[in-house]
Amino acid sequence: MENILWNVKTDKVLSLIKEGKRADERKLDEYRSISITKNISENADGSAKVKLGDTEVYAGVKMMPGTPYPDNPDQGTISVGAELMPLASPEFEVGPPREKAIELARVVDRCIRESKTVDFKSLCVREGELVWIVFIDTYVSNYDGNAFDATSIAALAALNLVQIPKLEDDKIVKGEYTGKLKISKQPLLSTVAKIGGKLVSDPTLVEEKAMEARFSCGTVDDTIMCAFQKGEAGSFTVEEIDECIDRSFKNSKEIRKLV
Amino acid sequence: MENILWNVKTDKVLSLIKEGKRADERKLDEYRSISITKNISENADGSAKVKLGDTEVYAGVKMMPGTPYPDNPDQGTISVGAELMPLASPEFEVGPPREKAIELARVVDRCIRESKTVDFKSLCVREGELVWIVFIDTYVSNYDGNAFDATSIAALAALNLVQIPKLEDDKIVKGEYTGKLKISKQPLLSTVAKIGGKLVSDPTLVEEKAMEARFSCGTVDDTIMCAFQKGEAGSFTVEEIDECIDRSFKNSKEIRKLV
Amino acid sequence: MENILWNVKTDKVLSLIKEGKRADERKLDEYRSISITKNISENADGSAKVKLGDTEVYAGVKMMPGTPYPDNPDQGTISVGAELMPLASPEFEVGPPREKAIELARVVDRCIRESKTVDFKSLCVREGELVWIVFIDTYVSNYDGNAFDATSIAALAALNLVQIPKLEDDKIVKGEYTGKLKISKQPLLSTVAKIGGKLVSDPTLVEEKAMEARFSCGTVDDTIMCAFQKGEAGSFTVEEIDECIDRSFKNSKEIRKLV
Amino acid sequence: MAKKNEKIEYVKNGKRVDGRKVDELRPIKMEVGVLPNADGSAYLEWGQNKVLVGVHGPKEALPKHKQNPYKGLVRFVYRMATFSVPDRKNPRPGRREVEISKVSGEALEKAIFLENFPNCAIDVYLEIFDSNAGSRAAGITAASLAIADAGIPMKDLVCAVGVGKAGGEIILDLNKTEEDAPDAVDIPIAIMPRTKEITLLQMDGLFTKAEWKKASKLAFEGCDQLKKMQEEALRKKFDTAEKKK
Amino acid sequence: MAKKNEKIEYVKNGKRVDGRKVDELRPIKMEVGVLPNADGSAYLEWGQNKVLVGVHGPKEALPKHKQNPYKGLVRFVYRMATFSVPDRKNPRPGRREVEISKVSGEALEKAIFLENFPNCAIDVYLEIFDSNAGSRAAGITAASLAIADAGIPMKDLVCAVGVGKAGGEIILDLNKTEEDAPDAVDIPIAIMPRTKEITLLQMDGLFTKAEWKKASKLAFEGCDQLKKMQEEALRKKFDTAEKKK
Amino acid sequence: MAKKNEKIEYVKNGKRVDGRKVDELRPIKMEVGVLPNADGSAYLEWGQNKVLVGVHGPKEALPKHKQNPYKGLVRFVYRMATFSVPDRKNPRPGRREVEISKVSGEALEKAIFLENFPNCAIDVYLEIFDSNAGSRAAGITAASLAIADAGIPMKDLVCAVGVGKAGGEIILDLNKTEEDAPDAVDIPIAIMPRTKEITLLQMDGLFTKAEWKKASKLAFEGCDQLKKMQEEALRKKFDTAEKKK
Repeated sequence: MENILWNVKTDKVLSLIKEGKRADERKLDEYRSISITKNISENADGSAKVKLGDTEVYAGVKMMPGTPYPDNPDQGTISVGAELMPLASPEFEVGPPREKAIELARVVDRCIRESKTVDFKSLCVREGELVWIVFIDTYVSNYDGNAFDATSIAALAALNLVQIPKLEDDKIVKGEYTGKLKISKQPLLSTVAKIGGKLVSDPTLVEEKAMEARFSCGTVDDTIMCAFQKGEAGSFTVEEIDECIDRSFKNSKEIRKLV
Repeated sequence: MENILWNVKTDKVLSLIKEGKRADERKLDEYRSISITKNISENADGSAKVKLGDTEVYAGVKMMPGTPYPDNPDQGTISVGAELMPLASPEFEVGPPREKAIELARVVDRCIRESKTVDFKSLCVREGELVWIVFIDTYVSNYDGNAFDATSIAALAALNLVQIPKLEDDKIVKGEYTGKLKISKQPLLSTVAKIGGKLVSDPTLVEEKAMEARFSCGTVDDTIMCAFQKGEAGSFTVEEIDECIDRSFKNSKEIRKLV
Repeated sequence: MENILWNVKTDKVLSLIKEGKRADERKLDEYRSISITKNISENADGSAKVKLGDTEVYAGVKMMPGTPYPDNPDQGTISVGAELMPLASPEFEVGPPREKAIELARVVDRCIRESKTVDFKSLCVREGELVWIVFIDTYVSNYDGNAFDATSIAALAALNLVQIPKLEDDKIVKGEYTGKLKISKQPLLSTVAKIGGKLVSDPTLVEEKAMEARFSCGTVDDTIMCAFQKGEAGSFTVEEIDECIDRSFKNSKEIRKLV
Repeated sequence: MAKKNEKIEYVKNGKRVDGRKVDELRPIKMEVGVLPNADGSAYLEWGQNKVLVGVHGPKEALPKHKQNPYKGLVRFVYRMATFSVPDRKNPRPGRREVEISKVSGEALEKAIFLENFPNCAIDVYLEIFDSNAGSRAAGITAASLAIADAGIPMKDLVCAVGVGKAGGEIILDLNKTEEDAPDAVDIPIAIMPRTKEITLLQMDGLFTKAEWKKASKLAFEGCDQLKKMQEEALRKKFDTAEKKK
Repeated sequence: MAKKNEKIEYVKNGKRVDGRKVDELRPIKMEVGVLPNADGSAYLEWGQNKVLVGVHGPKEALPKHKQNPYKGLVRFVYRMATFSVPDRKNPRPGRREVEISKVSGEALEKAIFLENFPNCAIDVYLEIFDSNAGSRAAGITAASLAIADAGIPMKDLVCAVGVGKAGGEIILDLNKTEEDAPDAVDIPIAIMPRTKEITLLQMDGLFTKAEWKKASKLAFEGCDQLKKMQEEALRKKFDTAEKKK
Repeated sequence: MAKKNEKIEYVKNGKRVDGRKVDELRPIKMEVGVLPNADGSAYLEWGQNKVLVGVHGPKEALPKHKQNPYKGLVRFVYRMATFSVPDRKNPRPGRREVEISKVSGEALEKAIFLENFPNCAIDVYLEIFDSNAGSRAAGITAASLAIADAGIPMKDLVCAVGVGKAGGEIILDLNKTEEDAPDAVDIPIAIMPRTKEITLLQMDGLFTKAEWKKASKLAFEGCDQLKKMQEEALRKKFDTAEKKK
C-alpha cells in the first residue's frame, strides 16, 4: 500500500548516504539524542523510559521468587521480554510476539546475560529451593528505527534502579525492599546498518527500510564484547564487521555516561 | 448476508416498540416464561437447565480441591465459565471464547461473587493448603436474546443444588457427598435493552439486534444490588438507569420464587 | 490445484486394482519393502528410522520422571506423539498437530498401550510420588501412504531399544543407564485400504487418494488383537473386516521378524 | 467405579451388574427438533449419557479453499461439558475430542447424499452433558437423527453402539463399571442397518477373532433396535408437527 | 494494601486516607500528541496510574468481512504492562483485559461521528504502565483525548471516573486502599458531559439505590472537572502547534 | 556434560578434549536428495548432530498479501525433535527455534537469485534429530545443499560453522563440552566462500577484538573445507543420477 511512498523515501536516503549524508544531518557514525526518564512505574522494582530520537521504549523490572533449574540449583536467572506495541507503528499487529519481537528480546537478553553484570549466584535465596528471577520487560511505544539499542539502553537503565523486594515466608512483602540489586557492568548494544554499501550507525525507520543488513555488537566496557547479532538478508565483509565493532566501543562509551 | 432480513425484522420491532408494543405481545417490562429443569447431569455436583422463552442454558457445577491464593489463605473461590455454543445460533463460531462469552461469564461471576452468597471462608479445608474451588460452567444451547439473565438464573439454580463431595486424603471420593453447599442469598441479573429510546426488559434476539444499549443490574434481594453492567454502543441517562434498577428489583423478585 | 493430476493418477489406480493389479506390481495383500535403521539419535533413550517403501518415519523415546495419576499411584505411563512434517509432503502445513496427526498418534498409542507390552507397574519408582513416563515421539519425514503402519513399526523399533536412565535424587544422570526397558510383546498395526471395492494392503499415497475407507488392526501376536481403527468416509462389510483381520495377523507376523 | 483388583462377576445368572441381559441396551430416550435455532437437532439420553446435537446446513463451505466441487463436507464437532465426567474436564477440547470428532463425521458421510451439495458444508455440533461409557455411540446415533431432522436426504440412518468384553463375557452396550473391568474390551461401532455397512469401528483392549465374531453379531442386533427407536422419534416429531397444523 | 480485617476510618474529619475530600479527584496530568507515529495519542497520569494511548485511523477495516457499510468500528485494546501491578502480570492478555477492552470501546462509540466512516476502523491501543485503582476510567479519559487529537470528529469528549463506597462513605475516585475496604463498592462510569449520557457503567460490591443516587451525583461532578482538564490539554497542544508555525 | 567448576584443559599438547586440533572440524557426512517428496533435500551428520532438510518451491507465496512483487521469499523453519536434546524438548516450538529460523533464513537469502522469483516463496523445513553444539551451523550448511538440490539458482553455496573460545583457546567447531567451558564463547557464522561475505553472525560470551580477529580467520578456513564437502555431495548425487539413466 504505502510501498510507493516508502520507495520515494528510501531512494532519497540512498542517494544522500552515497554522498555520506543523512536526512537529519547526522554523520554516518553519529547517534540521535538520548533522553532517559527514571522510575516511570512505582509498581516496578526498577523502571525507565528511553527516547532515542523518536524511538521510545518503556522498561520495567519485577523480581519474583521461583525455583532454580535443577542444573544450577544455586543460581537465579533473568528473563527479557520485548513488545513492539501496535501504538508504535501502524505496521505492528496486536497478538503474540512475532519473530521480530522475539529476536529483539533474545538479543537484549544475551547482551545482559553474557556480560555477567547480574551475578546469578547472588540471586540464590536457598540453594535448590528458592531463587530470584529478574523479569525485565520492555515495550517499544514509538518506533523510529534501532529498537535494539533503545531497548538495550532502557533495559539497562531500569536494571540499574532495581530494589530487591523483602521476603517473608518466601513471599514478597509489598512495598518493602532490602537494598539495591548489584549491577557490576554496563552492557549495551550498538547497531550499524549497511545502506548502499555504507555503514550507518543508529538507523532511523526510513534508513532501516533502505538497509541491506544490520549488525549489533554488545560491549561490556571499552575492551570486552558480549554479543553479536547480524540481521536481514544482506552481508558484511569481515573488514566491515571490524569497523562496526570499533564504532560499538566508541558509541557505547558515550551512552554509558547517560545510563 | 442476512442483513436485509434482519433489517426488515428490526424495523418492525422498532415501529412496534414506539407504540409500546412487542412482537410477542409482552409488555415492555415483562419477562418471557421461565422453566427450570433440575439435575440434568449426574456427574455434576449440581446442575440445571433453564429456558427463558426460547433461550436455553445448561449449567453445571463441579467442586474441586485446590490451593488457596497466597493473599487469602483461608478462602476458596468460585469460577464462572460461559460458552455460546455453535448449536445456539449460526452466528456463533467454534473456538476459544470470544469477548461476548468472556463478558457474559465475568458479569455472571461478579453477580454471584459480590453478593457473597457463597461464603469463601466456608470453602477452606485447611488454611494455606487446601480449599474448594467451585467451578460453575454454563452453556447457551439456544440463543434467543438475554443470555445474561438466562445464564445467571441457570448458574444460581445449579448452585442451589450443589452437594459437597467427600474428601479422603485430599482426594474426592467419587459419588459420595458430605452435605449441601450453603447458598445464603439468591443473586440474579436482570437486563433491560434500550430500543428506539424505550426501555425493554428481557429482550429477544431480534430486539437485541435493534437495541442501542443494554443494562444489567444484579440484585441480592429486594433492596441490595450487587452488580451493574452496561453494554453496547448506546447510552443511558441517569433517570433511565434508575428505572432499570427499579425493574430489576421487581423482576428478580418474581424469578427468585422459581429458582 | 493439483486435482487434475491426482484424478488422472487415481483413475489409473482404480482401473488397475479392478484387475487385481497395482502400479508397483505388488499383490493386493503385499507390503512394500521395509528397512529399519536403529539408534538414529544418541540423545534419545531409544530410537529408530523406518522406511516402508518411500514412507519414512523417525521415532525416538525419552523416559522422563513424573508424578503418577491419583487413580493409579503405582503406575507410570506412555505418551505417543506424531508429527506429519511439512518436509514429508507439500500438503502438510507448519503448525500445531491437525486432526490427521492426532488420530495417527492416538491409534499408535492405543496399539502399544492396550497390548500391555510395557508393564506400567514396572515404571513405578516410588508409589504415589515418582514414576517413569515413556515419551514416544514420531516424525513422518516422507509421506507415501500408510503412515499408520510405518509409525507403528518405528515406534516399536525405538521402544525395543530403550535404555532406562539412571536416577540420582530423582533426577536423571545424563548418559548413564540402569538397563533395558522390558518390552514383553510386539504390537503392530496393519492397514488395509478399500479401493474400488477391493481390499488393498499397505496403500501408497496415490492409492490412499483413491481409497474409500481404511481399516487398521493392531495385533499382539498370532492370535490376539489390541486395536481397531476404521477411517475415511466409506464403509466395510463385516466380511471385509474379517478379511482385514486375517491379513493383519499374516502381515504383522512377517514384519515382527524385522523389528 | 470398580476397583480394578476387586473380583466382580460381570454376568451372574444371565444378569449383568446393572441387571441387564448380555444383549440388552440401557434405557434410551430420543427427542427430535429440540433446538429452535438449528436446522435440525436431537436430544438423546442413553443410560446416564446425555447428548445434545444441532445441525446447521447445508450451507456454503467457508473458507472457500476448503470447498469440494464434487460433494458436501460433514464437519463434526464432539465436545464434553466440563461437568459431564467424574473429574472436571478442561474446557479446552483435548486430543480425544478431536479424534472422536474426526471418526464420527466419517461415520456419517456415507449415509448422506453429499453429492447433492457440492461446495457446501453440513455442520454437526454435539455436546455431551453427562456421560457413563458409550458417549460417542450415543453421539453418532443422535447426530444421525438431527441430520434427518434437518431434512437432509439420507440413504439410511446411522446407528452406533458399544460392544465388547468384561469378565470374559461378550456383552452389548458396556457401562462404566464394565468398561473398567481388568480384561475390558470396548468396541464402538456404527452401522447403516439397511445395507449392513460398518462406518465406524474402533477397539481398545485384547481380543481374539472368535470373540470379535460374537461381538459383531451382538452389535448388528443392537443397531436394529436403535433404528426402530430412531424411526419412532422421527415419526413422533412429524406427528406433532402435523397436529400443530 | 490494607489488611482486610484492620479497622480503618476511611473518612475522618472530612479527609480520606490520602488526605482528599470525599468529592476530590487524585492529582491528574494529561498530555496530548505524545507519539509521533500514531494519528492521535495521549499520556495521562492519574494518581499512581500511568496510561499511554495511541489511535490509528480511521482506516479501512480489515478483514473485509468485519466491515460495517453504515458506520465505522472502534477497536479498543486495553493492556497492562507486566510491571504495572503489585504481582508481575502474565504478558498474555487475560479475560479481565478482554472485557475492559470491550466495554471501553463501547463507551467511546457514541461520542464519535462513526456514520462518517463506513467500512472503516478506528484502532485505539492503550497500555497501563503503572496502576493503583481506576485504570479503566483513566484509560477511557485518555483514549477520548487521543481520538480528539487524531482529528476524528466527536459529539463530545468522554470522561470516566470511579465512584463508590468505602467504610460506609460514598466517595469519588477510589484509590487502592479504599477499593480494598471490606465493604468496598467500585463503580466505573463514563459520561458524555454535555448531554449527561452514561456510556459505561459497571459495579462490584453491595449497594443500595439510595447510595447509587448519591454516587451518581458525585460521578457527574467529577466528570465536569475532568472535561475541563481534557479541554485544557487539547488547547495546550493546539497552542504549542501554533507556536511552532 | 562438564561440571562447570571442574578444571579442564581444553587444549593439551595441541589436542582438544575429543582429540581434534584447534582448527579441525568434527567428522561430517553429507547426503543430497534423500526425500522423494521434497523439491530438494539433504541429510547431514556433523559430529553427533543429525539434520534433515527439505525444500519446497519456488511456488506462489500464500497468503497473497505476503507476496513481494520484486523478489521471492525464503521461509525457514528450524525445529528440534523432542528427543534430540539431553532433556526432552517440548514439542511446541520455543523462542529459540523462532529466532534461529529467522536468522538462518536471512543467512541464505543473499546466495539465492531471489529476484528471479517475484511473488514466490521458497520453503525450507529443517529438523534436528540429534544435537551436540553447532546445530544451527549444521542446519544452514545442509539447507544450502537442499536448495541447490532443488535446482534453485544460487550465487554461491552458504557454509556455516561455529567458532569461539574454551579454556582461553580460540578453536573451530566447538562441541558441547567446549561450549560448557566457564569462559566459553560461541560464535555461529555463515559465509559465502567465493566472495567472503558473512551472512550470519551471532555471539554469546565475553570476547575481545583481538580474539575475534583470530576466530574469524579460523571460521573462513573452516568454511573453505565445508564448501569442498558440499560440492562433493552434490557431485555424488549428480553422478548417481547420471548412472541411473
